[in-house]
Amino acid sequence: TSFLDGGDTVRISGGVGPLPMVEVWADIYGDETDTSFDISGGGTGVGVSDVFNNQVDIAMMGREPEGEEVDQGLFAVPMLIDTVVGTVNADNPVIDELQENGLSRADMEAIFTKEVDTWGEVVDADVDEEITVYGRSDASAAYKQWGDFLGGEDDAYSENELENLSDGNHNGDQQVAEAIAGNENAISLNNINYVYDLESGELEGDVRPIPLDRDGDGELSEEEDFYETRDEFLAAVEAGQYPAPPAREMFLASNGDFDEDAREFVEWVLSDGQEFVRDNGYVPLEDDRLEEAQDNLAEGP
Amino acid sequence: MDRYTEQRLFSALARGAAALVVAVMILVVAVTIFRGGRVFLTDPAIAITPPGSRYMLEGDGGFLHAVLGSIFIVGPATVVSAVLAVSTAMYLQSDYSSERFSDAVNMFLNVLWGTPPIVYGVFVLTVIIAIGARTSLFFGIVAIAIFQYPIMTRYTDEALRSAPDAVRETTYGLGATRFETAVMTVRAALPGVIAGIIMGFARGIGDAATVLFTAGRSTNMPGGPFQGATTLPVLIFDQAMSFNAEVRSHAYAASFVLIVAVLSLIIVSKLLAGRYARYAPGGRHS
Amino acid sequence: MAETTESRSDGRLGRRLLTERLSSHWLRGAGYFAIGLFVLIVLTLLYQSLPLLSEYSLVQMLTSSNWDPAQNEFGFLPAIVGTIYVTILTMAMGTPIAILAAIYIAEYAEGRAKTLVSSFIDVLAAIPSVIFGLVALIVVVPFVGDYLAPAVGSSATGLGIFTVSLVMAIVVTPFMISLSVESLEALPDELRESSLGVGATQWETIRIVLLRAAGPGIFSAVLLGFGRVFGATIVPAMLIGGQTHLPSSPFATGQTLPTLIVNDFGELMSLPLTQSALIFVGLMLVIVVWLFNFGAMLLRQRLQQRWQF
Amino acid sequence: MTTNAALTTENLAVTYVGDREVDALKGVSLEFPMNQLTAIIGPSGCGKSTLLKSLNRLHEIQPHAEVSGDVHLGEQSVYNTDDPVPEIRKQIGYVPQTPTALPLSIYENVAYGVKIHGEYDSKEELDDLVETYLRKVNLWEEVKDRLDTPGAELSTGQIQRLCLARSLAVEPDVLLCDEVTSALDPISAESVEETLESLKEEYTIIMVTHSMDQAKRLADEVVFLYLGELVEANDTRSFFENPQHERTREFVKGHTAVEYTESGGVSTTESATADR
Amino acid sequence: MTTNAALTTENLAVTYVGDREVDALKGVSLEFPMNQLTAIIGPSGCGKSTLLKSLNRLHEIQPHAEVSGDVHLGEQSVYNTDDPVPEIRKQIGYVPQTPTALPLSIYENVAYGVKIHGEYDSKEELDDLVETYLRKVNLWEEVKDRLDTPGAELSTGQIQRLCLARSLAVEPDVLLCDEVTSALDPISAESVEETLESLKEEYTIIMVTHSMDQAKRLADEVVFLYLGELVEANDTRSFFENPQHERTREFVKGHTAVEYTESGGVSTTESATADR
Ligand SMILES: Nc1ncnc2c1ncn2[C@@H]1O[C@H](COP(=O)(O)OP(=O)(O)OP(=O)(O)O)[C@@H](O)[C@H]1O
Ligand SMILES: Nc1ncnc2c1ncn2[C@@H]1O[C@H](COP(=O)(O)OP(=O)(O)OP(=O)(O)O)[C@@H](O)[C@H]1O
Ligand SMILES: [Mg+2]
Ligand SMILES: [Mg+2]
Ligand SMILES: O=P([O-])([O-])[O-]
Repeated sequence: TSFLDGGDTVRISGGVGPLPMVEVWADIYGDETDTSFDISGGGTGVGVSDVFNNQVDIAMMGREPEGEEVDQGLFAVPMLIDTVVGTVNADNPVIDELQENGLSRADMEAIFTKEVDTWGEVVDADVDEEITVYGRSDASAAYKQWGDFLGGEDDAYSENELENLSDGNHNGDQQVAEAIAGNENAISLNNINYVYDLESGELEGDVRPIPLDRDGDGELSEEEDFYETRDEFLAAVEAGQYPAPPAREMFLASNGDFDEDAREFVEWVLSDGQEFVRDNGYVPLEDDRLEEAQDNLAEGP
Repeated sequence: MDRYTEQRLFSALARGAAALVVAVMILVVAVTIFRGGRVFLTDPAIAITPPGSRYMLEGDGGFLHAVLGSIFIVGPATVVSAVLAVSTAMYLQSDYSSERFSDAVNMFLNVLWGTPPIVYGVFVLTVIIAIGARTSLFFGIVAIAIFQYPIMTRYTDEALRSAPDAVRETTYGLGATRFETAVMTVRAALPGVIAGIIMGFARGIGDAATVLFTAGRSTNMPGGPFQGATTLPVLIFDQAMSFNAEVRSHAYAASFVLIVAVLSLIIVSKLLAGRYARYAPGGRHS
Repeated sequence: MAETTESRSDGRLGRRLLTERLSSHWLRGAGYFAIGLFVLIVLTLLYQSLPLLSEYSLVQMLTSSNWDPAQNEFGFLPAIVGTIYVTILTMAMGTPIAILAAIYIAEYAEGRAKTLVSSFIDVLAAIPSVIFGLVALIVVVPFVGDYLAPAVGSSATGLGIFTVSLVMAIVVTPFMISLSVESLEALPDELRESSLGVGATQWETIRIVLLRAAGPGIFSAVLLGFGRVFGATIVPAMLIGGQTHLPSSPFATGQTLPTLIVNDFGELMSLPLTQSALIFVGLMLVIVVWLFNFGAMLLRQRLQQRWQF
Repeated sequence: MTTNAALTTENLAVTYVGDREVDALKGVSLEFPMNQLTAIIGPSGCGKSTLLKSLNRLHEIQPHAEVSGDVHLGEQSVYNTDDPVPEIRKQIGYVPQTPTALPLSIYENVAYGVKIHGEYDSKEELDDLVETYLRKVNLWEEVKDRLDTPGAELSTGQIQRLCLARSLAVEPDVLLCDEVTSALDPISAESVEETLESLKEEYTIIMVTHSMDQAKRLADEVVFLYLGELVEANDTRSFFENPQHERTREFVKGHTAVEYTESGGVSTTESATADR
Repeated sequence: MTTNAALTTENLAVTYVGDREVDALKGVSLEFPMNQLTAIIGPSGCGKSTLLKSLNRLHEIQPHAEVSGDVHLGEQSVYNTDDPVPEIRKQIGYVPQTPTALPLSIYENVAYGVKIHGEYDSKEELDDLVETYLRKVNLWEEVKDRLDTPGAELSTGQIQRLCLARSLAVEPDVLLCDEVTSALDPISAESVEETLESLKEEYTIIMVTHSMDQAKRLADEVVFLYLGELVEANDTRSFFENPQHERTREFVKGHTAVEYTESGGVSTTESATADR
């Protein structure tokens, strides 16, 4: 590193999905070791692009690196598991039906691809409010995962397709949540940390998750209903009751091997750091997966 | 339509248009002042409190980093740009360059003047990547300085042109060198020159597009010239989109700070210009 | 005595001449800086655009509406159309109002009202556009979304081309007003007296005589306003809704060339062509500004000739 | 010599209430006889232009001008009337000091007033009008081949005649001219003077001039103002040969003296002894 | 009467090569006698200002001025010299037509030239110099209590005298004055004339003027230019009483005639019969 790249501050950018966790980690680790951090969001794509352009030391990724990225030298290790969930306004005209019966993947696909226009059609009720679909305009991994989810088994919608099908796209998770909070007829998707209150883990704002009717039988069974609190949700994710996608592993990545300071931080994340994960609304890696990650890191690219 | 009806109609329209513009402006300022002022005045410390480590998520701490970022970026940029602009404008005067040359340069300046600031941002970022550097306060300064340069040069050039020829004849007639004369011409045109520099400063301090990609959009306190930084407009842009109502309310407080800064700048410039206008040759008579 | 004077001023003369020489080198450098900067910017942008330009046909990119960098689809048409849409709508809303308001200030207003309104507008021309964007988020967006768009039978979120245009009109109007007022006020009173003296009404005087005589100046004002709208970045980025498709109505969301850069610049630079494509957008912006300036210069010269007084 | 008045002022006073108050005209009552040329003279700042402009309310375009008294055009009041001001100005034309072409072609410059008032029926009639008035000011021959070029491209002297033609084309009863030759070189000035000379048979002309000599050459009547007050008004011959007031005498003499000294010749007139 | 020349020109010619080429001065050879006041006269555009400025190379600040020939200050060539131009201009001062205060205080205005040349040792010496020269132009009494107020706040006439003081303070041998009274009202003009009158004993003054009368009153020598050529140069009395050239006669007469006619008096001088 030369003086031109800002010396010993560890710079991190990328997906806003893992952003809150990484900020907590950096906070704690920074206090312990006197390392300084500069962390910003921008979306997973930005993080990848930034490490390639040597703008940051670490990219936060909300998805697996793609083959093309690995070919160019991207080196990624998993750090935790997060998930994305469909969201609506708390005063949605059909909120009761949604919370009662949830929506199936096919329902959501119809909504997000605009095959269905009104809430009435969705739940078969006498409600003719039009649905407003919001998407993400930044390079969002969450959005990409959502496209993979919506497409079903072997199919996927690209971010771009989704963007163009929506009624408006917002630059980041928080902005989407805000838009949902401000529009009773809106639907979108959020990383769950933008749905449940960060501190309490309860549903406090105007945003509500849409329960997923996994088997598509038109109602929520006992094991499909876990949206009351964040902890409940996370437990379900950990138990595999929520599908992946939209649940997914998230990664920390660099261009080639990590620089020294960065590497020490990642090592810490993969050891001591894991204990903070649950408290902050994410699912920690399973033990063998964690070991694998630690070996990976030690080995290098 | 009867010509007198037409006359009445259009003077009413003109009045209406002016009233509309003024009303809209009052609305904008009032919203900023009230919403921002309320937030700011209940807790003025947020402008001088450094951001917490999760500022953008939770709004803990204040936005001192952006206030300082604005000062550390726009201040030096204005100085650099003003020096360059005044020098260029001096060179464009007839003692140094031919009319054809200054016409040509003026054409380039016009294009630069009209170039969208985002292009400067892209340009500087491209350079940053090419030389293997990282976005930082320093490159924010570079981008803003490039952005301000054509603005200041045009104002300064105009001001120098309007300085009476007799000033130049006088100083030359006393045996002054070209440079001594040029300095005196700048003094003679000082109110205009200052106005141009302040104009550049005001545009620079309000612009977000140039620093968006170049200064690093950092959420930390500026740590040095080659550390990331942010400025108030960029921060407001980021804050405005926040889910956290507290962060969003900070956007209004930051706007309030920004508006107050810009307005005081303009007032200061008017006062300064007025002071020097006393000395302007022919000022009293024309 | 005479000798000391001599040597004293000799040393001083040497120093003065040295300053003169050094300063003239410096000033020459500064003089060429403007050209150098422009050339450097254009060359850099051009060089970085080459990978894209060598890969795809320019015409095809400019006319294709499929923008999907991940699939190597680079259709600039949506952003170009969005930019044109925003620019035209903004100017259509802003120009008449700016000119009328300028007429009011320069020709109708008197005394205190005049000083008040004109200094108010001067000051407002300097307010950062991000603040207009911010205020628009709580005032204009709900207004357009809840009332205006439904009223014309279009469902919308309040974000979109119309909202951007409305806000940009507010941003550039004070700017255009100040410049137009300047050129109207620079006109000699004799023009007004000549016209009124044959029995013209004040409006006829303004419409037939003053607007022509100040035409080149007002034209420049509008042009500068146009430039600011055309290259506006922050307000559209906050309000346009960021969708790269051909807008179907004025209330639709969209993308402008600058917002395309803002929204996509950070991402996918791992794919070299995306970077190249976005830098090419920058190049397009510069070229359009260039062409416009050139055209405007010619037009202004002709106006000046036809409408001299 | 017809002496019935085309225009009369009654105690006409104008005050500019700006930063400081200036009583530019302090109650002037005057008669301007019909079909004669009246010259208004007086030292700089005495209110000549103010008087002239207040005759057709043109001073109203200046901010803060306050008027009292009245002006009558024949029987009709200029100030206490329901007629819109433009109608009054149509009857009382005004030619400004600086030769000013409107930003229109030569043709359109002359046609301007006529078109505004809509006082023509056909293009031919308008063409005729333009030609008539350009001839009347002796400009037709010089411009007939370039009627559609910008008026501003004429020489200053030609523009001043163009201004006259423009004012005449709306057929005013009275023509107000403010130092119309002062911006011109001697040759152009002469040709404008000739034009005025030929016009005064048909129109009532009121002219401000700073040149005693021009007044002598052109005017039938002379009005002398001093510090906003009317000092003396008389027919030209009596005015110069036999001034009634001390001030008039001094002014006429002073002017002659200054110009005399400048000319540097040796002279035998009494004014030669006046001090500068 | 000393007749040794302070300044001589040899076939001095100036061409402006701009869009169109103008031969403003077509080879003029002249001698300007020491400690005398020489007036340059001639019709507008004949090259008076060009001649004056080319005497200290001031026209060089205009783009595209080309010079041939030479000027000598005493023995020293003005053009073919290694001396830097500012040194020459220090010896040959120039006072522009428009009275112009530099954007400095009154004191600094006078001290400006002295300061840039560094020709003083102490603040006291500078104070003395300023006072001396302000006295020399009869301005001291009027400004001594406000030396640190902006020069621009003086009246036009005072500023013109300030300009003279400023030029004199660098102690030039020759002083070039371009129509220095033309922008002034008669009272101020008179006081500047008086100043010039008193200066001409110590300095060689070369003055452009458009007023015959001023030339007669002030000048020892008169130079008459016409279309860039020297027509006649002579001492003032001979020049006016006995002009050698037809052109000079016409010019002097013409001027008198025009001004005479303006003055409108009845006269017995031969010029009165001249046509306008
Ligand atoms: N718009 C104005 N506001 C304030 N004062 C004015 C205005 N116009 C003229 N004056 C003042 O009114 C007085 C008369 O002015 P006016 O122009 O009528 O004089 P004038 O005789 O035409 O002078 P001149 O020969 O210089 O043209 C002057 O003292 C002048 O300063
Ligand atoms: N910078 C210039 N470029 C081109 N032509 C010039 C320039 N300066 C003067 N001229 C021309 O040179 C000729 C002589 O000009 P100059 O100013 O010397 O005349 P002058 O006798 O001083 O006239 P005036 O009495 O009007 O001041 C004129 O035809 C003028 O148009
Ligand atoms: Mg007047
Ligand atoms: Mg001259
Ligand atoms: O976590 P993302 O911002 O890439 O969705």
